[in-house]
Amino acid sequence: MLLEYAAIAAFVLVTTLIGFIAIGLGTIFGPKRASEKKGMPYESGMDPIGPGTRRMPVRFYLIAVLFILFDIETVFFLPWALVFRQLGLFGLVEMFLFIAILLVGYFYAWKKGALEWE
Amino acid sequence: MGIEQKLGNLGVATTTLEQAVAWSRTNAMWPMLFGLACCAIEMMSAQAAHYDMSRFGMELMRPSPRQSDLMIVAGRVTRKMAPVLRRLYDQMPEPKWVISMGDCASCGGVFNNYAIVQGVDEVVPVDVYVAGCPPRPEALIHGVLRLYEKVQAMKFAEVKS
Amino acid sequence: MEMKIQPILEKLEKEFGAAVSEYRGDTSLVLTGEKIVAACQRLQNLGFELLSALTAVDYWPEEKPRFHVIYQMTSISLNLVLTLRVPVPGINPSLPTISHIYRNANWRERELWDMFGIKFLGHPDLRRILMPADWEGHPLRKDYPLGYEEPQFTFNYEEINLRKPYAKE
Amino acid sequence: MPDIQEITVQDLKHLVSERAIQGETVLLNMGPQHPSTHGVLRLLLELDGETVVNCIPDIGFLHTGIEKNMEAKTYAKAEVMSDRLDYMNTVGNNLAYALAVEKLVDLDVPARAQSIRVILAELQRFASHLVWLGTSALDLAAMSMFLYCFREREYILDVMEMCSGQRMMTTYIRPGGLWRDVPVEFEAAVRDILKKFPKRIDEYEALLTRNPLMLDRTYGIGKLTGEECLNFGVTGPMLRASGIAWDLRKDRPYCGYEQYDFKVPTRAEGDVYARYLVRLEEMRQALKIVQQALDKLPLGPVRSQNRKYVPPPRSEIGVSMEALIHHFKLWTEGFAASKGAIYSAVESPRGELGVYLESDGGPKPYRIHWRTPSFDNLQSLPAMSKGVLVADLVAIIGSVDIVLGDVDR
Repeated sequence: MLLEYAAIAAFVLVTTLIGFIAIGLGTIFGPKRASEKKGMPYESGMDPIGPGTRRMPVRFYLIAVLFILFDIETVFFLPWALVFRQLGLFGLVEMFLFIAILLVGYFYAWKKGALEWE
Repeated sequence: MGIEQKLGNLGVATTTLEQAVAWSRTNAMWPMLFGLACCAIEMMSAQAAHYDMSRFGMELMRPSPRQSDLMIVAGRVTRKMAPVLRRLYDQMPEPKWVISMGDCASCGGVFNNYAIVQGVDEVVPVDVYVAGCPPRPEALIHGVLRLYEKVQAMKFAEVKS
Repeated sequence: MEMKIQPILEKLEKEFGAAVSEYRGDTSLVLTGEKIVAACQRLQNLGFELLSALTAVDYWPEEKPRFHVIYQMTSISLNLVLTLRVPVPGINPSLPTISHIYRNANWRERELWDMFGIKFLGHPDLRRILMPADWEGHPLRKDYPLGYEEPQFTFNYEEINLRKPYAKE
Repeated sequence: MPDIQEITVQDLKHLVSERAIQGETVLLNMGPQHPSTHGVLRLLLELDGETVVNCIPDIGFLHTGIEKNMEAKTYAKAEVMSDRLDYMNTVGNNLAYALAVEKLVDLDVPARAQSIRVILAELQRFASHLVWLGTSALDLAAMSMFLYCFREREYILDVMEMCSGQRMMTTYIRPGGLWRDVPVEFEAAVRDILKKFPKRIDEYEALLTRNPLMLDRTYGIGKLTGEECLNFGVTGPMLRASGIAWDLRKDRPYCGYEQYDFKVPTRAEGDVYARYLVRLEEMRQALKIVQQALDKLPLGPVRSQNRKYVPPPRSEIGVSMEALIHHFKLWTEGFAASKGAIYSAVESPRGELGVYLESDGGPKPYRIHWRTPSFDNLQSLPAMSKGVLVADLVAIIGSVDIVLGDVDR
């Protein structure tokens, strides 16, 4: 049992290593020629108007929460797919139940108009 | 790059590193989506399927200066646009090059009047000038290849810190 | 001169004392500045729905009516075209705005202010439209220089190179 | 150059609404360098989250001072600048300029030149609509349309290059006729286009017209009624998509357009989808016109014989003394137009392209004003974009089909 986890651990280790190497080399060896103009926020060539931190409307937060909700739902599919053979019919029914519950939540959000922008 | 100042000239080590750096720069140089006037239409034709600038590593026209290495000034630069052009040039990350496409960008071209900056080299330092009004897509691609020659000939020792 | 335009011209001549003139098939009326708003209102009711063009001409050495502001009207229902010319004096030239009658006059009047310096009284937002905001002078006036710069050829390359402001890094 | 000006909301007070000043809405620049503004147009957007509360266009980033520059050049030399105005419709600009000068000096144009002018103008209209279709579909994430449309455009550019040696800025239509006759292989190339293109338009229709994504993004968005269009001075496909069939080629024909029968497509809804359908139908009608013009192409000279205004062909210069004198006078000093002012308009792919030309009797135009359609079409953008999502604003800008050289002159 331990062996499979070792495989996943190796996989995670290598990916983070590659990520760090790629960015790390850039930051260590790259020239730092920061200038005040380069640091300005990019606003298609013009000067930004008003303060940078502005009040964000709540709808953005709502969409972010909905996304996280259904994203985690898909994360649960991964381990289920790994052990799909051993679980047999029980696993299948269990997962469909899980999906059904989340679908109820989805329809509720849909009908409440959370997906519409206004 | 930082390493250039530290290494200086180590003979065979830096030359292979230079070739590796030059290879990586010239095969994935992303231009900034910065079309001003008529030359922009020829630039779009050069980017489209028939002339296909992606064969030379220019797969994507990045709209934001943060992700682009090359600024193709395609069109006439007016007095009102010059500060914007300078701002976009400043906001590009360091190894950056400029191609001034067309006569209007290179020397004011047909328009010698109050509204046009006579040559974009008054605003940003230019590496390659492409002549033509508008230059044919082949002329632009020729300009890109000349720029690649210039990038490949760059030595580490010359790079200022 | 198309015949259908005849009755309209009579009405305008009587009402606004406009002088009719005709050149190469285009009929044009010359009005004074005060009557232009009423004339435009009248023309719009008569069926001239589209203000095709609104521009000006600068007869610079002549000072009295230095500018002529030209209103090019088009009637889609009657398929007619008419030009209104309004002479404007040279010292602080100004005209009442017609942007409440024809909404595309809004930008066109801003352009005339930007290019000729003709003020439009009552205009909601008279700013420069084509030139940068801090530009001095009105470029399309005849006494405004073209801004011609000596082009760089081989024989005068060095002198121009000295005073050409190349961009440093 | 002024470096960094700190702009606060205060100094835009008279433009933006109250909510912006209290900081409730965000002021954002959809500025000169933006993938979906089709050129250097700057929109100052006042956003409440994703909905556009107010949109203030700021133009002038491509103002080239063409009108002032044309006043310093003779009639023959000034025409070179007319190409650079609306660089999607270069042949149309030349046509507008040539017709204006011909009206001013009362110049005749031979029949063959008029037919070739119609063929080239309609091909250029087709090419301009192709670029519009490619870029505005690209804005709605239909990437392949851009590549298809530019593939077709290459055929048309080859024809233009065959006639004049230049792909875009042809300056091929001159006052008094054409620069020279079309080459022999012109007719074969245009026939090839006429055979291939209808199928290509069906391809586009199959891709986009019934596409639910396209319908969601364009149907019912950016509505303009007929009266609003006229009040904003909007002309061209946008006006015809709002139900008013005003097309200068039909109502005030020039260049022999009355001989060809073609339909002026109109729609009633006046939204982005209607403009798409009108322009697509116009592409088909353009091919129909080219077909008829090519079938009835008369033979004969392509230049007016009036030597006072039109330089003689080079072959004649070696032979006759008068031709040499005319040639010399016309190319050095240019012809002197009689005193007076005219306005002549042409139907460009964006609307009514008018030229107000005034001459004081000298060899140079005393005042030339280009009534460009995009300048007025763009004025209707703030009215269309009230309370619209930013993504829909992108679709609306695509449907207005502005060309910034046309707007800023």
